[in-house]
Amino acid sequence: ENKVVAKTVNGKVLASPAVRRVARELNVNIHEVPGSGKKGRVYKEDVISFNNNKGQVATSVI
Amino acid sequence: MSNEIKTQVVVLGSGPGGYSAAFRAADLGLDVVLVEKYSSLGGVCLNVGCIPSKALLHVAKVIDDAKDMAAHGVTFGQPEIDLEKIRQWKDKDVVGKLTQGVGGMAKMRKVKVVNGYGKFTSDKTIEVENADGNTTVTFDNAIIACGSSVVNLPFIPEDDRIIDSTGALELKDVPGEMLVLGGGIIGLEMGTVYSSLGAKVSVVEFADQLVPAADADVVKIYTKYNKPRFESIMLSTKVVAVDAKDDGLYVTFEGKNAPEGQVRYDKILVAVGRKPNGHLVAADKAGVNVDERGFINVSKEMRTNVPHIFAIGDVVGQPMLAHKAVHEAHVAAEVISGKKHEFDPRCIPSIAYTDPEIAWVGVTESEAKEQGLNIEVANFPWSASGRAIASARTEGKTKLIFDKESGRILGGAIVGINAGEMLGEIGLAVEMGADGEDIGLTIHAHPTLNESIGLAAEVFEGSITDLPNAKAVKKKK
Amino acid sequence: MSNEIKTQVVVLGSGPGGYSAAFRAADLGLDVVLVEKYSSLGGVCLNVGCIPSKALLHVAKVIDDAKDMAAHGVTFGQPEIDLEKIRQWKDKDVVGKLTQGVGGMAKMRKVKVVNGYGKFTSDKTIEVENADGNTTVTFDNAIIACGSSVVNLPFIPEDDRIIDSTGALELKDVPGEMLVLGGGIIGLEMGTVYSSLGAKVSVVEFADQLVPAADADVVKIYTKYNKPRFESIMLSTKVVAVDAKDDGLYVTFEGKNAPEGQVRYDKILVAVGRKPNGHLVAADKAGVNVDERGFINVSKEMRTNVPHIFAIGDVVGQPMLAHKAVHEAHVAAEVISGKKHEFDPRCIPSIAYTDPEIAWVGVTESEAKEQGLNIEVANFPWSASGRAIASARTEGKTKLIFDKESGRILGGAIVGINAGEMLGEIGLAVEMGADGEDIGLTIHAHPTLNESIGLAAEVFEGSITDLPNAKAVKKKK
Ligand SMILES: Cc1cc2nc3c(=O)[nH]c(=O)nc-3n(C[C@H](O)[C@H](O)[C@H](O)COP(=O)(O)OP(=O)(O)OC[C@H]3O[C@@H](n4cnc5c(N)ncnc54)[C@H](O)[C@@H]3O)c2cc1C
Ligand SMILES: Cc1cc2nc3c(=O)[nH]c(=O)nc-3n(C[C@H](O)[C@H](O)[C@H](O)COP(=O)(O)OP(=O)(O)OC[C@H]3O[C@@H](n4cnc5c(N)ncnc54)[C@H](O)[C@@H]3O)c2cc1C
Repeated sequence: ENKVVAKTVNGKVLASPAVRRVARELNVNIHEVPGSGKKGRVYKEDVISFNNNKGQVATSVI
Repeated sequence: MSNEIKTQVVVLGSGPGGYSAAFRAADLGLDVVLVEKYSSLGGVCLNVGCIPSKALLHVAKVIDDAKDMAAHGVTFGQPEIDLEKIRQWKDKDVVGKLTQGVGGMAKMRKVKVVNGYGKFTSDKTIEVENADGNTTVTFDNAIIACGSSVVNLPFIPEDDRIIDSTGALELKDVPGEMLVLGGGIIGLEMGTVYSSLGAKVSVVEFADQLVPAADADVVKIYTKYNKPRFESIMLSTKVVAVDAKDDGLYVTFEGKNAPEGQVRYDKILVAVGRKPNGHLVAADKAGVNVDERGFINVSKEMRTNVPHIFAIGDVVGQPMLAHKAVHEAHVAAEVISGKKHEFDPRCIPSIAYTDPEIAWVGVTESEAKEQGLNIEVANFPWSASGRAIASARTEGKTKLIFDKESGRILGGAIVGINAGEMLGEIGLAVEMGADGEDIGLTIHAHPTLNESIGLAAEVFEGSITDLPNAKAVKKKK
Repeated sequence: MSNEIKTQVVVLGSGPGGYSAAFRAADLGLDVVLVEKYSSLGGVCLNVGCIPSKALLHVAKVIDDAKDMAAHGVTFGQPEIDLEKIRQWKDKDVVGKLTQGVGGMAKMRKVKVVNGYGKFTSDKTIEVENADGNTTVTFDNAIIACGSSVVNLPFIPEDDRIIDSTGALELKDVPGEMLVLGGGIIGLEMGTVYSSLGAKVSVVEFADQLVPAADADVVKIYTKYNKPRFESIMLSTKVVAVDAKDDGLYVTFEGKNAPEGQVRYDKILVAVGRKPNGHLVAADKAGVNVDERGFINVSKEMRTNVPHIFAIGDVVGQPMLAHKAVHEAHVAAEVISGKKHEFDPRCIPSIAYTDPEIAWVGVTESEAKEQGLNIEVANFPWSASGRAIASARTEGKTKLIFDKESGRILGGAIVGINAGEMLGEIGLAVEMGADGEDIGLTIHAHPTLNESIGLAAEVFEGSITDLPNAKAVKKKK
């Protein structure tokens, strides 16, 4: 339970469950994705475009 | 007779965790075997947990509401209570309907149900014992969903008059004097049922408040409202001995609010917690680690230390709640099917379906303090809620907890009638990372109890007009 | 005697719109005068609308629940109904408490209340007529919150036995045979109250369904469940004449389900809608445009065509609902105080507090069709909800409407007990632009009714395990 709570508080990423899931599916570390929304909110499109550019930026994630 | 089955996925236990995992796996195209020792599917939750308790609580609520209405012009006579009929309704129309539904859906999904007690014999096989013969299930992947059992206290004698939650749900009779040992959710829910049905119920709790996991200010409202319901609420007190005599159960207490000498009860409900069943499935034969208490440790993918063996539900840890089990179940099944998925919620809701209900989700105030978080708490007291007033139930309150700096909501708690139904919004808000303003600017219908969530957010934002506004601009003149 | 007051903001009308605007403006540091013709603040909503209706509906609900419980083992005798006591509770403990609360908060906030009927005399002055003398209020800004009134039908005679919602809320007696003219929210709410109290109630509605604004499939569930409640529900039918005789009101119907000849009733409730009060404040003297029907057109900042005069609430348009008025009120007050703010919600919830409740927010299915939106509808029937089954109320359903392409939620509707309390989550989801997955992955507590929202989202996502899953992978073999 503590793990869950700590995530809420320490996770600086502002992203909804669906966005977090897309990041997982794409092997994207969501903490690295710059958010385009208010207060840095990360949207699906942010994750997807980060992933599309990833090939050039970083080779291995995980 | 001995059978052999090969399957892609075997699920051990058919509780909310088990059947959800089995169904999700089947829907993802996998062959699934579901092992369950009882003929009725659904586990603790459907058979002797969530569901029958809520059926009895519904009965209790109607009895209480009818009684309360006398003060407002509608007087019912003392109701005639037909325990047999209540039991039948609970067992057939409620539990029976749901467990049959699960059984029917298993068939529909071609999930093969194997009845009997299952134990690992290797990391690829489970042996299911059944009076009609054993079945060996050879699997590619296993999901352990064996749940939890009631904790018994060693110093309490065996006696028909001493029951656990399962015994309480059987509703054999309504005792005269009843002691509920444990002031957590299950104890209070059952205490509510029996007191509404006419028993004189006392509650003893070792901690210094009821429902220790919830915030003190929230629980205090419950406790105050329920003073008349209970004969006594003994906090910071424990039972040290029970003497079972012919004419009653004589209980000795110790602690801050312990009564002197022995106190006689007709029935005792022991509701001091549940322990995981990890030790009962021969997990060692599969190489799966089980800790001392019986919990099986898992990753966010719900994998045990053996990568093709997963575990979910009560057996993997707190909170032991059906909805946690279901979401973990989906993750396990999806991961097995090859999807990337993790159990990674920001919050898991808890509800005591008492009267009033106590419901909370996300960070509590006391957790926030422990963790040194910089929070701000916003309360909306139901004494200012039109709907609460129109329902003559103004004791409640809605409490939201915000991160002071970002304004983001971290959690919330509600005590009041229907509180549990309102957690969905707070949970979604926490998951979405909503601000106070997001919630406050969302138009909530008037007059509802759930508008108190919007109003509490307005208290935080300083835009509240349905209460005095502590953040109002101070006028100069 | 004539008084003169100068103020920064004058608010005309003290309904939910008016008092909220006045309080918000005061809290933002402005001098505020609130004009109200009645001595009791709170407008229609608190005095003769939302609040007293919900108090009576609470009474009705307890009576109905008690009756239903006989089938499950708890039998209450016929209740004794003391109308005088119900009225007193409603008037003093419910309405009185809230209106006094508003009065008290006006004092606390130093909002000056001027009692009397107010009319513009210029774009800078309002004249308030009162038996004790007139008051001239000179203002920098005005907020018109004069609300709406009941619509009367010209061909219906004046008669004590023909009442509107205000008359129905007075609860003078419980008639034998009662006709409710208009099957919208208010008509059905009052019809519910009177039928639960023992009247034989018939409903006549011109449209081909009750509550025409809601989706047909949702309303159908309500209508079916309520067949036994009503003597008859005459859809696609209208009243063309009422003949008030000594021994009863003789009504002639026309239309699809019109009974032959005249039908006799003891009482008729006319609930055919409300009209805005825009024509009653001499708005023309201030240069404010009022349309033919009495609505005042406003910008998103709630400004009328005269920039320093604002209007909010029922008088500015549909939906005529208290919570819309309150949010508009905050916008008007904040804009006057210099803040940038607009009334720009994505959705406004509606609730019929009937039994079951009918509740919806955001886009309805029929609106989506009209607008040619590419939507997908996901339903979760309450026959599969553990909590609904445990409450013996499985008729309900939860319906979510998603944008097919983006997966984003556009709206939702719930019919069932407590439906209204669950709209908060759907509203927040629409405002936050949540996906089906966001809602489905948010852990909802089990067993609640609100988990049906999460489950409906899972139906959409194809991850549902508590129902057969239409989106399951088709197995090969
Ligand atoms: C009185 C009571 C009220 C509750 N109310 C709520 C509530 O309102 N909300 C809520 O969320 N939670 C509630 N709970 C908790 C909830 O019941 C559990 O969290 C939930 O049932 C856990 O699900 P599970 O799938 O992990 O295991 P369980 O439901 O415990 O199911 C485990 C199943 O596995 C079977 N099994 C175990 N081992 C084997 C084996 N070796 N071979 C074959 N079969 C096996 C068992 O027979 C059982 O059917 C309540 C519990 C109780 C006791
Ligand atoms: C039976 C019934 C049930 C309802 N139930 C609900 C519900 O459950 N939920 C919901 O959201 N809505 C409900 N409504 C609608 C709701 O009452 C209105 O939407 C709401 O009251 C509108 O608020 P308002 O501030 O615009 O105006 P009103 O509440 O109409 O208030 C206007 C006030 O202005 C005063 N006034 C008007 N002109 C002048 C003047 N010239 N001088 C001085 N004073 C003046 C009036 O006396 C009145 O007090 C219900 C309505 C009715 C009739």
